This record gives sequence, structure tokens and C-alpha cells, in this order.
Amino acid sequence: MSATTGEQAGAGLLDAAGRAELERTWAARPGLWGWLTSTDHKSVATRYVATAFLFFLLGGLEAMVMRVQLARPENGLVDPDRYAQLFTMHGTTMMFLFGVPVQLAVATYLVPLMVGTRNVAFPRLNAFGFWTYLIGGLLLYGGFVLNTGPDAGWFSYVPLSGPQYSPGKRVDVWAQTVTFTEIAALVAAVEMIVTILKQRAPGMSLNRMPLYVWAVLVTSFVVLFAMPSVALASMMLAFDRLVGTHFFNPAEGGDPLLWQHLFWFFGHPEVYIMFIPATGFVSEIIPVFARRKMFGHTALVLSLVATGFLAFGLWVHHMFTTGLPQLGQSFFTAASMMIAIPNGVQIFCWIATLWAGRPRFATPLLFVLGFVFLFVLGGITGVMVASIPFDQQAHDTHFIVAHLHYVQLGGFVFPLFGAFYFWFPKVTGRMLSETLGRWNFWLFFAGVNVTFFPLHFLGLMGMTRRVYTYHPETGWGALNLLATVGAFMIAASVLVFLANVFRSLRSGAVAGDDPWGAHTLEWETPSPPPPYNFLHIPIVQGLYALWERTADRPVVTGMITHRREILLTTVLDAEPDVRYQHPGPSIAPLLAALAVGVTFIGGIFTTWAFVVGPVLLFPALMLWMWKQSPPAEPLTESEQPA
Amino acid sequence: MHPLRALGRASVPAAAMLVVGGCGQAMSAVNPAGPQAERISDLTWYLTITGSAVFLVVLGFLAYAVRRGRRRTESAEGPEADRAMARWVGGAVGVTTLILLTTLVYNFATGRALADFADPDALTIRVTGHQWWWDVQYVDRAPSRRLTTANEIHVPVGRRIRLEVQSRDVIHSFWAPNLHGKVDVIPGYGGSTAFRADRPGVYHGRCAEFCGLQHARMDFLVIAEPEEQFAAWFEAQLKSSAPPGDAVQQKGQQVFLSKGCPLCHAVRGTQANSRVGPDLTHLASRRTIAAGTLPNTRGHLGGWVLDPQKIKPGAKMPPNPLAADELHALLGYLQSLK
Amino acid sequence: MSERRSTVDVSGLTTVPFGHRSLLWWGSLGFAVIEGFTLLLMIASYFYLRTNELDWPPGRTPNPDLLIPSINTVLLVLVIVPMRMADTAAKRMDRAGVIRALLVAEVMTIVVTTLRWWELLALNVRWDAHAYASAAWGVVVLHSTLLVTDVFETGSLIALFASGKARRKHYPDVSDAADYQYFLSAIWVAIYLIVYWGPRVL
Amino acid sequence: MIKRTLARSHLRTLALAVLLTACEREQRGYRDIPPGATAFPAVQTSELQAGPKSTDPSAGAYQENRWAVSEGQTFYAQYNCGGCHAPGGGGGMGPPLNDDEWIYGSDPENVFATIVEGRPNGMPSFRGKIDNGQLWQLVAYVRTMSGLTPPDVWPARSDHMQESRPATDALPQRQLP
Repeated sequence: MSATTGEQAGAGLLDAAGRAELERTWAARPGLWGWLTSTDHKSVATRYVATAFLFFLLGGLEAMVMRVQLARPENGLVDPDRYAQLFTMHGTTMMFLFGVPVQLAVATYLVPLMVGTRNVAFPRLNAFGFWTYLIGGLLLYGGFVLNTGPDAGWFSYVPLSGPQYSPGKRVDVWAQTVTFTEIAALVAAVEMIVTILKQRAPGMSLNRMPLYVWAVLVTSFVVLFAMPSVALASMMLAFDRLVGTHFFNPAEGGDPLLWQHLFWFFGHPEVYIMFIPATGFVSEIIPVFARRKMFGHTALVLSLVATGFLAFGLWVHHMFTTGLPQLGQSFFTAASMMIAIPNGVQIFCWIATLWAGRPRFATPLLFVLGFVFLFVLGGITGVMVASIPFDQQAHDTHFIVAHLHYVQLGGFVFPLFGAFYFWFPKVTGRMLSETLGRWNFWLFFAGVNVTFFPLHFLGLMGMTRRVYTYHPETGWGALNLLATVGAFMIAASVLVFLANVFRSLRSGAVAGDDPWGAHTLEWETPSPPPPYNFLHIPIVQGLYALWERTADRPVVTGMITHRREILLTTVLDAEPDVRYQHPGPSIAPLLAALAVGVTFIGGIFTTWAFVVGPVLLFPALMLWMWKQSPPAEPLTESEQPA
Repeated sequence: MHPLRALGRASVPAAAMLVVGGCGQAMSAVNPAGPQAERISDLTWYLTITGSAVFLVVLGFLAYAVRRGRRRTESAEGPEADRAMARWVGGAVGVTTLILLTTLVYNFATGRALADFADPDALTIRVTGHQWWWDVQYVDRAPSRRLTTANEIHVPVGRRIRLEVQSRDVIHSFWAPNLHGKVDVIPGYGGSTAFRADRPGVYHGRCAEFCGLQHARMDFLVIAEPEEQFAAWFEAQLKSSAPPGDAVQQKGQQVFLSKGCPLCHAVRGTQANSRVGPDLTHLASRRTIAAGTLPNTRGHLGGWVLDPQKIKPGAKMPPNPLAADELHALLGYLQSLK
Repeated sequence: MSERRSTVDVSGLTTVPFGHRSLLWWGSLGFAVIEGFTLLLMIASYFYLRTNELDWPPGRTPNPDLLIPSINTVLLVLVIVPMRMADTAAKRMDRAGVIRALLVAEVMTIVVTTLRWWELLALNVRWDAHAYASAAWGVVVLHSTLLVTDVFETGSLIALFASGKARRKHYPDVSDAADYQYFLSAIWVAIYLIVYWGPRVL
Repeated sequence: MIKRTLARSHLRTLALAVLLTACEREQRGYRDIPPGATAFPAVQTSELQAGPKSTDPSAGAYQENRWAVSEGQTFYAQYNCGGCHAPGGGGGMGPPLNDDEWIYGSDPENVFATIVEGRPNGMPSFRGKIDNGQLWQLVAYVRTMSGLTPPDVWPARSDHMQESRPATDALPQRQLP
């Protein structure tokens, strides 16, 4: 039974009644109950991005307090205990509560629209992922407010974070927050892989997939293999602290380096989990604003995949000073330098496209140009610290702080802001103002350089990381003051961004379906897209879907509208294969997330929580799997009783 | 004189040089005072210069591409444009790979040079990291010539030093930028490194791995001095503390032994010999106290003894409420421990 | 809406896909990869910790017993048979056959899970004695959590089919559960050999 | 209506309670002035002298503070209390500290007085030797050995060779779940 291509005029196209029924079937329930039970990928993704951005602001505030404390020597703004909590919270928030979640949240919003389907593969799992992430964030900041914020660094090296040298529940709060955020990331990664492989619109074979979708696919596989490492490490640390196991106790056969291996095996891929989707944003923004097809599409896809693989071969460059055998470390030096080649390919292809195209300076392109500047500088300092001898001088100093902020702010936050400006009209239906956009960009760009470029010098002059103060005679005061001024510039630019967002939400110019003249499928839907995304699933005719669309482009018909259904297609050539029953909204994901919350937060205080929690989880999962949408209409084939 | 270093010293704008290099013994990774740090400093200059060049070239490409693009009326399509771009991108990636390879080879060469620096008759020093101070032991076959001191390491100029590091509690990292890269001090692991000081001077060092509340105040000094000066210092340090000279120092020693000091500190020649805290036998001969936090003057010593928590909050040393005369006598005694 | 002439009618496509044509197959594959990789990393940590010790198990700790673990491993491997029958019954859409096979598999899995406690005791060491004990307990406990979720999954499928609320689209879920069981049994055999035979043999 | 306000007020007091205790539990009290620091009589007028029972409420703060208990564990090892009382408090030359039998009383003040004044047949006096803040931390740790303080304040395992079971398991009568 294959899809038949009908030529008769308008057969099976939905009329107004069909559209109304589709609307009813896919709409979430009204009010708060509808919001809590919603499984619409757009609704979950917007609250996910908003929460992640809130944590970005909190992380920024922590950074501001640290910068003011370091503005001059022997400053007394915060005492060492508070400062330890501040830099740990800043690192943990930016990496675990903002970095990875916001990339996966934006992916769960855009990917279903870009591949031409109605919802993400496992919508209830998607909602469960958000609730788990939210509980993780609340746990961390609940702890921080109750003076129980983690204080052993965002990577909590053992034995300092072990049971003896970190008394109390501070590091336990950190370990459980990591567990929550990593469950949320794993869940989102599985959804993205299945959505991309099985739910692409007919005609979107693998060589017609947009570059951002490729980036999300590669990122999801990196998440799949990176997150288990930190899950295991934080579980082992929690057991060491709570039930007295000896995974990391050097006196009883444990090994502090085991923690470093397990953590950095996840740690380095994590920064690529944040960077690869950012290259996806850049690869979507440049063709639209250079008004030309991207040069070297296959080269970019191959370099994405290469970056994904190489990301797992570099982790020991975080451990060059621990005295591991020289031969082993040299392998990781070579791998760390090799990863600059695929990045180089990407950057040169982007520059070539700009050369061949007709670039127009809208804010998204400004952020992309700023990205190239900052990321190339950060990449070069990265190649510098990849060499073992230099890393012995630069490791754990402010040189590394400068490098990581150039590649993180430059490499991931700049493209993210570019993506905000690019897709904001699609999400909200309103344009962001260009003038405020320019202010936002130039303040941010200047702020990053003024803040972090001096830190290179401070690092070489001996200023180590995580110091709450320093002596006047070290001579570091001037550069630190300069860096603090830069930090205030960054804060100002983020305020300008917030002003821009709130102003345009109220009175921004109305954006049509496609304000930028872009080429991916989401620009075919109205802004903001209806719950069912596409009235008819489109047939894709080329890599640049909207630019290569013929006037009479065919669409898919014959799908039922009285119950949620999505079209599954084959993996390689995306030929229509199955009409798949799609689960409706349900409260079960929230209950399941709460049960998981009880398990792990309770686990900090008593091991009984690991018994009570699962007992609570099972009824929630039963409700999750059993509750079917009511069969108002005649049962379709798949709904015949078994 | 390595050509690159000369180039480095001359070409970098003076401001950056002043800020980074500094003169004399300012702590800096590019102001080497020994062969190890010098090799790394040369590598640093090479990396900085090639890196800046690559950065400027790529930025030049970007600027040219954007300017050229903006002058177009319609975008360059078609096979010959693609072929031209493919040539440029291929060339650029090729050059990038080439630069990376040369950097890799130079890095391996420096790495090997740093590694085979051991020397059988080197002076061996064992440094033990504690939470927030450094215990220093000069290792010698004869037990009578084993010296234990704290936070300050005297080394003879021109002689190779073999450094063995270990930790009693958490991970620290021993780093004297002017002499060599850092080596992590991991409990359960015996880390080791080797360096040599070619110029006499006082070189600052820091703990580079976050190790708790007072990680910021866990510095040390490496004092390189000529061979005979070092030998004299070493002999002096080996001797036990001299008995107290006058009545004030006598009373000071009485206060020292009666209060809780012997529970943590050792002064050879008295019955105080606990290894919990730093060895104070020759405290007065040291330049700084509290792991490089305060200069070793009477006023700072008094302030430190009375309330260490105000200076290093969280340190293991408790406050010592002393009456005025007791404090005066104690300081007199401590300053007599030359 | 501009009138489009040609359409692709998909109303004839199947709605009860088996194997890789269904989403759930891919979903359970994804989670099997995650759990499998976590177990692999745990086993890698077990061997990493082993490199620190001269003799493994260290000191006076006796080698793990073999009787109960071996019985339990055989039982867990045997669970594949009823699950295979459930899979074929599901493909035939034979509800009674599915329920029967799943019931047998569920009983066996529950027995295996209860025996697992004695398997842990067969390690002859408390988890907080030293690194060897922690690593051995860590690997076995991690696998046991997967076993408990397996018990729940098979149980809920039985309840679904027995209560008559099941629909034809639930048959592929049975074969997915069967695939997950093969993974669980296979990886346990590896853990069994490493944790119980490792100290003697390697 | 009343039920709801009642429930809400309960909730608020509960939240406040959690807030307060959690804050104290984790306070790194290196800056506090320990109780009894100034309580020592400057001049000794006569031989007869009542036991210095300082009923200072903040003495209790140390008992509930996780950081204080952990510091107490460090000082227990550093000042070699384990030499007589055994590392886990199991007792050796000195009496065991992890059982319910207290010869000189088990209140914080009594344990404090025992350490400061010393006791016949062997317990030395540490008056003036150990700072009062550290003494209260030692008292807090010693009392966790016999489970006299809330369980979630007990120290976890230490990073050293385990001569005996970890402290939390050394309690004969109270088996951890």
C-alpha cells in the first residue's frame, strides 16, 4: 500500500471545515490546565527557551558580582565562601542550565517546522524533559538561596568535592542538578534523532536536509554519548558522599583522576553540543542575508560530522598538567589541533559565500560577523593551549578564562542572539527593532573584547582561576578594573536586548510569513505557526525548499483530522511510509517529572528516597501510557481493539 | 640568543611587553629565569605571533569578502565562481593544516626537550600541598641532612632541581611561572618535575588548582641564590633553634609552649614537634608568613597570631586571644628564631 | 491558499508498523544505546580502578561466589525464549498468545530481580569496604535498575492487553519490549563474566 | 475558607522553618566569636569554684552545623584524640565515645567542660591549648559519634584509610537505613 499520486484537481485538500477540525484536534486545552498538559513542541520550547534565558540572566548577575569583587585588589565585597558559591553557580548555570538546554530547546522548536512535520517525535517525553530541567534549575537556585549552593567549582574535582572536604549538602545539590539537566538533554536528543530520521516531509532526502537540521542531528548523537559519562560520574560522587563508597577515595583504592576522565569525557563534547548548533544557525543566516546559496554544502555537512567525532577525542587536554604519560598526552595534542581543520573549512566556506553573495547588514548578519571575529580569536588561543608545554603555563589561569569566554560567548552566544533576531518574527509574529539590535550588537561586541582580552595578559602574569582576591603588588589591578568595565558593557547590551524584546512584543512591526525571504520550510507557515504547523504536509523539491519550489508544488493529503496523526517517512529518501498515531496532551509528564524530582532531591537526604521515588513514578508512567484520546469518531485501523 | 626570542622582545609593542613581561622578577610566564620556562616562553612567542598572523589574515579575508559582496549587484552564481571559491577555500584549509602541522612538530620538540631534563645528581626537594600552605622537605640519603621548612624554597643557581610533589588532602597545583609550567599535586599520585634557575632572584609561585576557601592565598617563593650562599643558608637551617637569649624571649618561649602552638607547630630544639602546621624553627629567616600572604614583620606577625581568620578566613589556625605582655614576649621569641 | 493541482494521497498507508518503521522502535533503541553506554563506562571504570590495585579483590576480601549468580544469569538468558514467543504472537496479532508469553516472561524476570539481592550478597563484601567493592556493587546495581524498569514495562503491557483496552497499534510495542529484553540479557552476561569470573580469571 | 488560610499559614511556617534551619546548617562560621571565649575569669580569687556552666544558646549552633562537625572531625584526627579514643570513637585506652554511657554527662557544655578541665585517670586538660571555637566543633563531632545530633549533620566517610567502619556506621544501636 504505497502513497498514490493523484492528479485530479484539489482531491482530498482540506476545506474550511477540515481546517477547523484539524485546529480542534491539535489545539491544547484552554487555561492553566492546558498549559500544564500541553505537548505542542512550540509551547514547550518557548517556555524552555524563556527559562534558559532567565538562567542566563542569573548567571550574568553572578558574573557581575565576581567582576566587581575582582575590580581592585583586597576587595571586601564578598567573603571567600560566598565567592566560591558564586563562581560555581556561574559555571554550573551557564553550562548546565543555559548552554545545552537552550540549544536543545531551540532545536525542539525549529526542527519539526524545518523538516515539515506537525510535532516532535515523542511529545510527552518532550514535556517531561522540560519539567525535569525546571526542577533541576529550581533545586540549584533553591540551594543557592538557602546558603547550600555548590562551592567546589563547576567541575567539582574530587577529593575537594568529596565527603570529607565538602561537608554538608552543597555538592550533593550540584550532583543532583547535573542528573536532572542531563536527563532533560538525553530525552531531547533522542526526540531530535527520531524526528529528523523518521518524520521528514516526503521529498526531503538526506541530501536535501537544511544545515541546521544536520547540526542538530550531529549534536544529538554527541549528547547521546557524552551525557552518560557525567551521569555516571555524578552518581558515583553522590554515592561516595552518601553511602560511603570509595570510587574516588585515594586511600582505599579509589582514584581522583577517574573523576577527571569521566567528567571531561563529557565536558569537552558538552562545549561542542553548544557550538555545533551555533554553526547551524550561522549556516542558515548567511545564505538568507547574503542572498545566495551556501557554498560547499557537503563540505559543511562533513565538517559537522567530523567535529562531532573529534569532540570525543580531546578530553585529556583538560588534564595535561596532571602528569599523565607524555605519549598519551601527545595524541590528545594532535587531536586538539586537528579539530581546527573542520572548523577552518566551515569558516572559509562562510566567507566564500559572503564573497559570492550580496550581504545586507541586518542584525542577524552582524552577530554572525561578530561570531567569526570572536570565534577565530578564541579558536587560535585554543590551538595555543592545545600544545602541552604552553598549556603547562596557561592551564587554570585567566588565559583559559579568556579563551573559554571567547569561544563560548563568541562561538555560541553570538550566533544564538543572531538566531533570536532571525526567528523572533516567526515565533511571535513581530519584528525586533534594527536600531536597538545594532546597539545590542556593538555593545556586546565591544564588551566581550574589553572584558576578556586583558585576561590573556593576566593569565600569563600568574593570575590563577577562582581567586576571590589578590595582592596589590601583583600589578593585576589595572587590567582587572578594565575587565570589570567591559562586564558592565555586556550587562548594558543584554538590557538593550531585553528592552528590544519587550518593546517589540507590544508594538513591534507585524512580520508576515517570511519577512527575510528565507528558504526553509518554517517560513511557509504563518507567524506564529498554528498548533498543527502545516495544513498539508509539503512535498520538498530541493535543498532550498522555498527558493526551489515550483508553482504547483504537490502536498500530502489523505491524513485523518479527527485524531492526531503524523506521517512517517523512510530514513534515506523520505518516502511516505506509515500514518502514525500521535499521543495527545497529558498531565503525566509533569507527574513523572515530580516523581523523579522526589527521588533525586530526597536522595540527597536519605537513601530511602531511591525506594519511595520509583514507587511514585510507576503510577505516573501508567497514566502516561494508558490514557488515550477519546475515540469520538469511528475507530481507524490502528485503533481496532487488539 | 634564539632568533625568535629576540624578535619577540623587539617587535611586541612596549605597552603589552611591559604589562606582560615586566622586568626583574615580576611573576610572568614570558619572563623566564630558567631553561624550562625559556623553552616554553619561546614556544609562547611563536604561537602568539603565528596566531595573530592567522587571525589578521582570516579577518582580512572576511572584510574583503563582505566589501566585495556589497559592491555586487547580483550574486556570483555558476560553475566558474564555484571553482574559484573551491580553489580559495581548499588553499586556505591547506595552509591551515600546514601551520597546524608545524605547530604540532615544534610543540612535540619542546615537549621532549622539557621531559628529558632529569639528572641523577640533581637536588631533590619534596613539596607537600596542604590546605592552604606548602610543606618543603630537602631529601638527602643521610637523615641528619634532611631539612623541613615551609612555603619558601631556596635553590642553588645553575643546579638542576628535581621536584617531587604530593598532597595530604585535596588537589593543588605547584606553579612558578618564571621557572617552569605547573604540575598538579594529586593525593595518591607522586607528581614530579625538574627545573633549573639560571638567574638569582626571588620568584613568586602560586597554587593553580582550586583547593578550597583560601586557594587565593596559597603562594610560595622560590629563592635562587649562588651555590655558596645556598650552602650557608642550608647549614643554618639544619641547626636547631638557639635557646632564648634574654628574659623577654624566655617568657616568649614559655607563652609559645603553654598556649596551643605546640599542638600544630614544630620548633626543633624545644619539645614542640607536631607536623600538623608549618615548621617554625627558622621562622624569622623567611621573607613572608602565612604562605606568602603577609611580609614577615613584627606588626604583621602580631596581627596574624592574634586573629588569622581576619586575614585568611577559613584557615585552620584558630585566633589566639593573648594579653599584651604575653604577645610582646611571644613576638620577641618568634623573631629570635633566625 | 493557491489552488494546487497534484497531491500525494497517503490514506492507504499502514498504521500498525513493526520494527524500524515505527517510532517506538527508534525510541527504545535510543534509550538502549544510552543505558548500554552508561554500563560500558561503568565497566571501564571498574577496570580503571583495577589498575590501581596489585591484587584484585584486594587484601583479605574473598572471591565472589558463583552459584546463585550463575543460576540467575541462566534464568535471565532464558527469559529471551518467552519474549521471542511474545514477539511472534504480536506479529500474528494473537492477543491470547501475547498475554501468555508475557506472563511467563514477567514471572521469570521477577524471580531474577529478587534473586539479584542474593547476587549482590554473593560479592562477599560490603559496598563501602574499598574501591573493588564499590565498583562491583556499582556495576551490578546499575544493571539492576534497568531490570526493575523492565519488570514494570512487561507488567504494564500484560495489564494493557489483559484489560482489553489494548489496540492493534500496541502490538509493535510488545516486539520493542522483546528487543529491549535481548539487550538487557546480553549485557548482563558480559557483566556477569567480568564481575564474578573476572577476579578469578583475569 | 478558613481551612485554606490555615493550610496556607502552616505552609508558610513550614517554609520559614526549612529556610532557617537550612541556612544555619551550612553556615561557614569561621568569623563567629565562639561562646565562652570571654567567659574565663581573669583573676583566680579562691580555690573553690563552681563549674563554668556557660548556658550560652549559641553553643547549640555548633551542634547543628555540618561545617562545624566536619572541622571537628579534622581536629579529632589532628589533635590525636583517636590515640586514646580510637579513630572512630570506638574506645581504647580512653572510654568509647560512640555509646550511650556518659560518665560526665552528654550535654554540649558537659563535654566542653570535660575537654577543657580534663578528667581523672588520663584525660588531659586542654584549657588554653585549643581555641574555644575549635573546642565547640570538637564537641559537636564527638556528640555525632553516639548519634546525639540530627542525622543529616553527621559527617560522611573520610578520605583516609578506614581502620573501622565509616563514622556513620559505627553506631551500634542506630543502624542507618
